[in-house]
Amino acid sequence: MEKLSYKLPVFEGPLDLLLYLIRKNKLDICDIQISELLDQYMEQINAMKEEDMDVASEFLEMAARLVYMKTVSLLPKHEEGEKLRQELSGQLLEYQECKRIAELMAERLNYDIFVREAAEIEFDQTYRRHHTPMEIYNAYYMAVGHGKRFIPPSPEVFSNIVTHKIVSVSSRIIHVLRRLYRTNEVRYKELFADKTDKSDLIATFLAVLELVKGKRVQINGEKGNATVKLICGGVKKWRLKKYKAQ
Amino acid sequence: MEIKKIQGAIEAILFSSGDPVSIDRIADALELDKPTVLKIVKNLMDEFNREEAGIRIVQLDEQFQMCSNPQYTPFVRRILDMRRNTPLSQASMEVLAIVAYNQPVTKAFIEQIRGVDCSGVLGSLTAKGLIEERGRLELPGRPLLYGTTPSFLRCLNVSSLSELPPLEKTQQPEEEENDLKNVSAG
Amino acid sequence: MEIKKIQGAIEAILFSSGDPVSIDRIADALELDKPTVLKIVKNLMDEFNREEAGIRIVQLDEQFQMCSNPQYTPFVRRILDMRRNTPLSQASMEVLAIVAYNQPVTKAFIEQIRGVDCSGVLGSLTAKGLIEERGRLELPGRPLLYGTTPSFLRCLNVSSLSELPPLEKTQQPEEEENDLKNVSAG
Repeated sequence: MEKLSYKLPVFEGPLDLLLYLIRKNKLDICDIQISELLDQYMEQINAMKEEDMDVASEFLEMAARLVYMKTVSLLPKHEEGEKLRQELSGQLLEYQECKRIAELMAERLNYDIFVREAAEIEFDQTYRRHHTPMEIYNAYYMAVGHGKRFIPPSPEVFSNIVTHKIVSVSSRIIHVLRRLYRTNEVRYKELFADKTDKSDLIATFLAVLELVKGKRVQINGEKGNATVKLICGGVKKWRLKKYKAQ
Repeated sequence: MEIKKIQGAIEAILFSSGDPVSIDRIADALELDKPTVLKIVKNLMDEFNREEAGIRIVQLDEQFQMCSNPQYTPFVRRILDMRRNTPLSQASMEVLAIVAYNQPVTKAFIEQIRGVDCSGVLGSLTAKGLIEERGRLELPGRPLLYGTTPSFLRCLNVSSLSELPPLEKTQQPEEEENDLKNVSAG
Repeated sequence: MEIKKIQGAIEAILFSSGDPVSIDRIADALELDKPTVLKIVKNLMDEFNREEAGIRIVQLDEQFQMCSNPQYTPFVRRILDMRRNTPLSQASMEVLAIVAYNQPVTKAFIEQIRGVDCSGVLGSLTAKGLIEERGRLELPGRPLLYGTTPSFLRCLNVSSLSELPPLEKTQQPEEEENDLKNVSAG
């Protein structure tokens, strides 16, 4: 998606801003006075301070570069400073030309000519050419590259944000009852032993509460020693009749 | 507006619309009365509908439509047919490869690898019968999953996916990823 | 086949295809040689492209396409009930200009010239059919390359890239600039 943050008042980026300042102050693009430009640039940056950080970062990067250029230009040896200045001039000239062409093209671009959709002739569009498995293999490496850099993050990264498994309380009621039909009584803790997922645990807990409320089970003891006991004991018939299907 | 311009405008309208256009709508758009428009359209039809013409204007009740002359359909068919049989583009190949090695996959997964939108490519690969939809992922938005088809195997002249060259270890989606993919796809 | 019929067939082909069609394909479909077809297409263009015509035939490199005459766009838009296409943003135009003059080109190269990120712009220009992927550069990371499409030429009303406004002398790609292209693309 196009970053809305680019809708800065006038400038497409730091180079755009620099060109603006150069034009405004009638500076020579090929012989930039760095300290003068830097002051003006910082002035603009300060004016834009309330703007989006993301945009600012690109502008700040340029600010840092200008500061560095200024520092270097203060050194007795001028070679590096000169080189950096030429580099910036070159970049600005290049961007200026890009803007000029873009404007020329914008005048000519007619994005409103109509063309037709292809006629709807019923075709079997099935692909009939043949390829070798190696082509697929190579295409995969083309897409992925050789490093792991391009492998997307594992879905696990997103699991906290996007997955929430919903466990129904009724499924856990069945689970609890099944356990009790075998033994009639079970340690409270054991009901939770097979699950670690949070929604499983909560659903199991709610299931036990429901069963207590429905007077199907009874809880004895406390803390770690608590047990859950089936109230209508000998419920083999239940198992056979009602819950067989499950 | 002079007659020639009105004719041109009607030509452009019928050409661009594709569907039949009623005389009323044309009259509205050109801000002219219906009888005038009707007369000009009729003239236009006379001009167009010569026997050898490639484009014809047909009348359907009160509507008009531009269509190609049926006598040239065999040629048109050949052209459109050739287009269909063009080799896969590189973008298509890459998307196909990603689907083949990671199926079932979502569009988002493919786009993450390639770094660019791939809706168009997925559509054309589906139309070509090389990939197909494979249900949806149980995640917000319920994204579609894609996998390869038997046609894909035929195209590669292999009998199963296991005959694809194995990926190097580092390229294989990790175990946990696979597990998760299955879990979340369930 | 007589000339009139060949003309009609080409008309029908261009009309029905919608997309640009290359002279090779037309020649293939009609089983004629390329120079003959080219001559007939050029004649057809002369016939069609009168000032007031509603339908035009445009040449885009080696391809030909039928499109509506832009002077009637307001009427067509009324009929199709379409809003004006929003003009491309300055950012889009700049990216388009860089792609047009330097193609095939990587995202990194474009960003180097403009000094700002342009993923979004590249995506929207691709979606609008003005630029397209052109394979990858054989450098680490295998960056995608972009180039302009025939639609781009049509929208600029030129038939080849050579008709684009010339760059200013000082800006003609120099040796070092080319080097830079490769370096920054990495």
